[in-house]
Amino acid sequence: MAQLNMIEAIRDALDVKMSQDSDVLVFGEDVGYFGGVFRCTAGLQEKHGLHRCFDTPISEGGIIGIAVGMAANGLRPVPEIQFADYIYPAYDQIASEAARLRYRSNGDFTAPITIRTPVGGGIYGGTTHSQSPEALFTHIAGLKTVIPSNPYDAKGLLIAAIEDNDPVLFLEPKRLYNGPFSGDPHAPAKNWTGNELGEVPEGHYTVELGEARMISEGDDVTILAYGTMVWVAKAVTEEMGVNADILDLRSLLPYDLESITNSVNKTGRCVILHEATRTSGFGAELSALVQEHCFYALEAPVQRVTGWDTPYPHAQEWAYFPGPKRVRLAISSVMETA
Amino acid sequence: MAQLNMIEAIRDALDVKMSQDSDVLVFGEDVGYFGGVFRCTAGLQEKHGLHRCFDTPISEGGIIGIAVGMAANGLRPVPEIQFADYIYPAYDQIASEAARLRYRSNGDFTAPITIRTPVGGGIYGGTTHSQSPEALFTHIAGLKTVIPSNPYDAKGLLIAAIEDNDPVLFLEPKRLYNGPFSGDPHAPAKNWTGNELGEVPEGHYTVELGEARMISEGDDVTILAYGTMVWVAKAVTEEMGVNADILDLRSLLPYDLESITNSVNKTGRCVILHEATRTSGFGAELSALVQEHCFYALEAPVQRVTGWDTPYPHAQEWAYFPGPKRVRLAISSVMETA
Amino acid sequence: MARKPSNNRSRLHVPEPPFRPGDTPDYSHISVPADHTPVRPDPLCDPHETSEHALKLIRVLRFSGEAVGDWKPDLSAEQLRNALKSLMMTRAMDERMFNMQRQGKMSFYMKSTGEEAVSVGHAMALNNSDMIFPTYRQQGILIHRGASIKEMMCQCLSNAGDPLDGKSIPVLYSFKKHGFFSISGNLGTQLIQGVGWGMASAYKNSDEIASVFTGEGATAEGDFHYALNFASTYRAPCIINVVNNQWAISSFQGIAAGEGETFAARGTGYGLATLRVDGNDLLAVYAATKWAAERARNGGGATLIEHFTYRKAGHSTSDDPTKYRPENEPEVWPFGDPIERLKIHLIHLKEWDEARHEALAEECKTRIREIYKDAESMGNLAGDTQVNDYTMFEQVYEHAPDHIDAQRKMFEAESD
Amino acid sequence: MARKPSNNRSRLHVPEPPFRPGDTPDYSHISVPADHTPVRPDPLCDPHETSEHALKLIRVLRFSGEAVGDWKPDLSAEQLRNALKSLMMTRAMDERMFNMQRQGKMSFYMKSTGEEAVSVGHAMALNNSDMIFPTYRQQGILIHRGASIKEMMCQCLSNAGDPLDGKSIPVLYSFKKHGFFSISGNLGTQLIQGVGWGMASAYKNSDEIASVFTGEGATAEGDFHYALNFASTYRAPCIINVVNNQWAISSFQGIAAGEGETFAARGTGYGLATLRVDGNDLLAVYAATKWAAERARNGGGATLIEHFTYRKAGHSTSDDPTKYRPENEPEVWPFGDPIERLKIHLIHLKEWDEARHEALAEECKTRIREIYKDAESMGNLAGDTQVNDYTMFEQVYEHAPDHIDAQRKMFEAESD
Ligand SMILES: Cc1ncc(C[n+]2csc(CCOP(=O)(O)OP(=O)(O)O)c2C)c(N)n1
Ligand SMILES: Cc1ncc(C[n+]2csc(CCOP(=O)(O)OP(=O)(O)O)c2C)c(N)n1
Ligand SMILES: [Mg+2]
Ligand SMILES: [Mg+2]
Repeated sequence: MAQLNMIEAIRDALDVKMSQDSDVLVFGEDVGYFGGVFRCTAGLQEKHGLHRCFDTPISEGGIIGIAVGMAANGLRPVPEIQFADYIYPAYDQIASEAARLRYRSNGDFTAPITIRTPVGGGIYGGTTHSQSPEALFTHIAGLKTVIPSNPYDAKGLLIAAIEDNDPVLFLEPKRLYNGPFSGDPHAPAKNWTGNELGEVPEGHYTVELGEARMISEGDDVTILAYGTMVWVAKAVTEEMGVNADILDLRSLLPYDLESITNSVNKTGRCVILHEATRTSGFGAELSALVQEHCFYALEAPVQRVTGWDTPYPHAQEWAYFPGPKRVRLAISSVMETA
Repeated sequence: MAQLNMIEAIRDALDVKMSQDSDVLVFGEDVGYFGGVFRCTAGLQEKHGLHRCFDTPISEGGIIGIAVGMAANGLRPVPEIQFADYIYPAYDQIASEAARLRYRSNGDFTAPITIRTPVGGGIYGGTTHSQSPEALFTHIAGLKTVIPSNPYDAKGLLIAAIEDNDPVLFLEPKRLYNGPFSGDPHAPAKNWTGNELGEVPEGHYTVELGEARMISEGDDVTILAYGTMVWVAKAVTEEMGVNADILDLRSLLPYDLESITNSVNKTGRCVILHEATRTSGFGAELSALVQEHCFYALEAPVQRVTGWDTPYPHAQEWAYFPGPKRVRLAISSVMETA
Repeated sequence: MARKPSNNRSRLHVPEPPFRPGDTPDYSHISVPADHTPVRPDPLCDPHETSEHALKLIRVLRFSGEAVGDWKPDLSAEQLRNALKSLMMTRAMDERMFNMQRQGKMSFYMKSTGEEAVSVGHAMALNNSDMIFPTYRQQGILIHRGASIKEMMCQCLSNAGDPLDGKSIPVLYSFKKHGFFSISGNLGTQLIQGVGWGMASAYKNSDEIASVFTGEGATAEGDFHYALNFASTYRAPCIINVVNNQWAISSFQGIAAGEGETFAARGTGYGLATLRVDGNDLLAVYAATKWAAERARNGGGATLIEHFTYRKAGHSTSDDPTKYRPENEPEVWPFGDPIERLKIHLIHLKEWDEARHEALAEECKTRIREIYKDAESMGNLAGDTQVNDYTMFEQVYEHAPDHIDAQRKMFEAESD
Repeated sequence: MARKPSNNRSRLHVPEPPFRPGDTPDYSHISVPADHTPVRPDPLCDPHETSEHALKLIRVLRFSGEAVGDWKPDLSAEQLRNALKSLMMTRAMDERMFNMQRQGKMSFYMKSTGEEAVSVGHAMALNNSDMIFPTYRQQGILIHRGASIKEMMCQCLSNAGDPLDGKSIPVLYSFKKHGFFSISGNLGTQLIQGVGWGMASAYKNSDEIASVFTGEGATAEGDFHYALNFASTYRAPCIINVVNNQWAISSFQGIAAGEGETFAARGTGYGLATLRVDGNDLLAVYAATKWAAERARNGGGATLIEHFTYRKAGHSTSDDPTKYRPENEPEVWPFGDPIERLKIHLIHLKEWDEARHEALAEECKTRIREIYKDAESMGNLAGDTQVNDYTMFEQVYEHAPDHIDAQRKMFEAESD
């Protein structure tokens, strides 16, 4: 068992799979010699060779395009998109091709690809280094979308994603790379040391895609969160002294409906958190699911706490980010009512 | 007042604006001499000249890219994407560029563009000629998304979209081009003649973006629909003898929250219809909004009737399409409960 | 019939085709190069040695039937007759399917009439294990590789015999067993996928190459650029084929190309080998493909081949070509018909005659009619497709997640 | 320090730069062409006449300071001193801002060190009403066009003086009044937009042209292809500039290009005019731009210019270049420094001397320091940006729709 941060855990997952399976290839912008702008692939080229971990042209569409072709030819490519904000040139290759290949060929060809990409704000990245576009992918049948919130899950989910025979979008909350984040930018930065989810087993293990993790248990309210917001939820509920079920969804598609409904049926109250823009965010789907399945248990309207319906501004980072104040207001309001 | 089908109404709107304003340019694949694969631009090149209505290379990204540049240089481009299923190569230019230009330049540059594209199924178009990707655009701050369900609105909304100083995605339900559609493929096809919404005034008029239309009024249930599903809702409620508020949303972003909440607060029951894939569809946002704003008025869970979470199959067209049976079941269930 | 608008009224240049409906097409300005076919360089030459080839036209077959020049391949009469049969079977199938679509038996169809030699000549020059990333106009490759025509027809009919269970629209075949990649309805996307397939082959130290196709119109998609660029960077073992059949639905090739350059020339600036070939000349297509395959298989990297041909029929069953080009343009197109040209060649070789040709034509027609009848008996759109609706929930993922299972149950409920 | 891995262990070819950290870079194989600068054709020539130019290198300034050849422009000493000042102001500003970022005053910064002549030489050759679609390394254009350096700095500081109200990250300027388009954080996207801007200009019968920029790395995006293709089809009045500074963050130019061809050569196959120019030679950049502008303004269509230069600093404040290339590579790069080369030229002309140069350097430094002080007083990230948070709700749309108003109220509530 080692103490790893999320970058190291991701690198470790890649290393484990590359060592086990020569069909696993890692590529993307600056991932080769340099090891990636967030260092997630550092050392992999040196260890596994230039042909297994290499730089690509700056062409997200091309990167996913070759991945589809390689996958159809028996490999398990793990391409990186440098920032999720730059994934859109690859949108067609992901949504029309990778996600559809199995269906349109009725299983004749498949695309087992794992697309890694950093998401979310909190690092003054502004409009084009802070986006959380998960909802643009959860609408795509044929694709899976996962997002870890800690080193343990990051490694286990990434290995599971690589071994999955369908394309998986693997979102990495960049604000969590080096430590959990309470949502308060003025508090001293934490690292993963001392956090039990920073304890990462060596070698191979998986975390099943589609299963949520219970971060804390309580009867007062259910909080559905993923990525960075998991830690904001934890900090706020602890500070408020609220007994909350905090569910870290981990996998957005497929989603863990059973855990969600069990919890909401118990608490009768639900707050959904995400960094992404509100309208048509993944919170909308969660809200719809909760009221469809727990209607008679609900004691207050399901609340969404999200980023605003604006691009992610630079100087106003903390006014945009759904931080502790916004979360606290929502929890209070959902607990006050009825 | 003329009796027009939706193709003619759209063409008329383009003609009105091109005649009024030399800054309005129409372009896209096959839109020029040929007049578009659905004939929406027929005759415009002949009337207004080769430089005002012209063919482009098959490059959706390029089409929207030049539109952004032209708009920044004072024009009002009205590009066509031949099928919404082919809009993804332009996704980056729409979401990262057209929708963000005003914000990132703080109003220094703007992108008044209207992107027209046919959506929806019902014509045996299969996976790549039937999609309804609206939810991938309602998540994009800075963009507006509208979708008419009849010739009158089509013309008025399109003129309003072209005159709007922000980018608008204008979705055209292709199954409605020639007539309203009850959802029953075996019933004789109707045309727009005799439908009062097929009566289209000559010349200039607008339908404001952001306002829903009440298609029918009733106290039993609220049905939120848009595009093709408006007519399915109408046929089913009439057949069932249900007194429904059928709201044709017309504009998805911005949406008409007031009309929605007024109606649901009155009826206490709500069914949401769309053709698109269910998970993270626009129905999720509507469902979330309804329960956030009408929680205490709701007497039954809000129901969504949608396409399945699969690509749009070809032979199974009518098994996939959210037709009368699926709509009827949902209405019954929402009306039975509590 | 709408007439050509007067012209631009501003300095914005919009290209126009030379002829529109009502015009008398005259292609005498397109010289059919008889003798200046460029030389055949070594397949492992420096790519710059082929930059002239991008501007010229490789031809082998004279209209007289003679095969001449550097590129003349060594094919037996048997192989040539085989090729002729593939061409004619393809044409016969297209003909039949088009007519059956008109009768409502299927939703849609696309012919490859006039371009059959591109597919068949290409298929002859490759191994069956080389993976083709085709467009919807390479049915000739499947036929030449011996795919089941009945299965192809059942795919178009979306019936019980359709290997795709009716999921895809007609013509979007997938035949992995014949090295024929699943065709996407989205233009261009497969080009870069094919390059990736080739990279994987190189990575695995395998000898298989990829051959990717696009129409000239779809070269404007970003994927075409990705394909050329990645193929160049990683020296991917592949062939990138542009089938320039002059038309992209109603748009003439000048909309895609601009008016200054050939499509083959696109490759020059990426450091790729480039060939431009008379696509109605099966021997030339074969020879060019052979060259490119040899280059790719031996580590020379990708070749961009422009196949210069003409789309004789409409784009698909959905359009009427006389609405945007002169009715007789296909006939006056100066490069002849690929079947006719191969036939004349075989006759010139004294390996064929008119009688045998007519007999073969009849045989193809009959055979196709029989297969079609057999295929149609498994269902069609005018009657009942006999496809099980529940198959629509399959193959979205390897294993259906809960939400899809739930929807399957909802469908069951509404189907009662 | 990680060493170069042994090499490919399969047939998959992955290009590698000639030198990595620990290597002694030796660029003696890159010959600096002294005499074989290609001739200057008529700006309205057939594009084929420039295909050789895509492979050569236009140079005017010898290292001795002499200006020679066909392309030698006619610039007064006054203009040259002005250019020198713009170069030096740009460098001084970059230096200052980089250091201030290190002190936490702003989140990020990007220098253009070593490439200043590309921007300044280009700006000199255009009219201020010509619209530039820049990348984040063309700050020299703004400075030469006389934009307010204080406003530029305030943009980087995201403070009360920022015309963008803190919405964008540093360096992503927008200055419509100086013909400088809003810079996108998304690479490549603006290339095709610039072509559209030029098309609109042609449509309006206006004389203004567009000039679009990309780094060599970002040429791999689809937008680059769109730009070349649409510019060719519609003969858009524009200049497409590829600044080849050898590096794209940590990736050497061979990843983007493959190893066989120049970036300028990409244009040949699209039928565009193509020039390749020594980007560290301000006179050559000026001359090439003038040529391309004349061509575009007179209906000759677009020119693709590759500016061959070197990125002396890191990619941005976020990376350390010694992690992926030899520390002294910038010094041994054989094309010298653009400021030094212009200085020597002016001295050669007897219009300048070392003392004046030092004085100017000092003046630039002081001036920049003063402006910076002034700018910083309006707020910075280390202290308080003084940007009103509520501005984040503005300019999403022309008029805020209800849902944004509602969110503004929610924000008000949480801000209490
Ligand atoms: C991305 C995308 N855009 C548009 C279309 C619609 N479309 C189908 S075929 C076609 C024309 C293609 O022309 P070309 O590439 O020349 O091939 P050809 O049909 O001539 O063989 C168009 C525009 C599509 N299928 N995919
Ligand atoms: C679409 C997109 N992909 C990736 C990035 C991340 N990125 C920013 S700059 C850069 C390198 C660009 O290199 P080049 O085009 O050569 O320009 P240079 O920085 O050398 O001026 C990358 C990969 C981005 N901003 N946008
Ligand atoms: Mg074509
Ligand atoms: Mg660069």
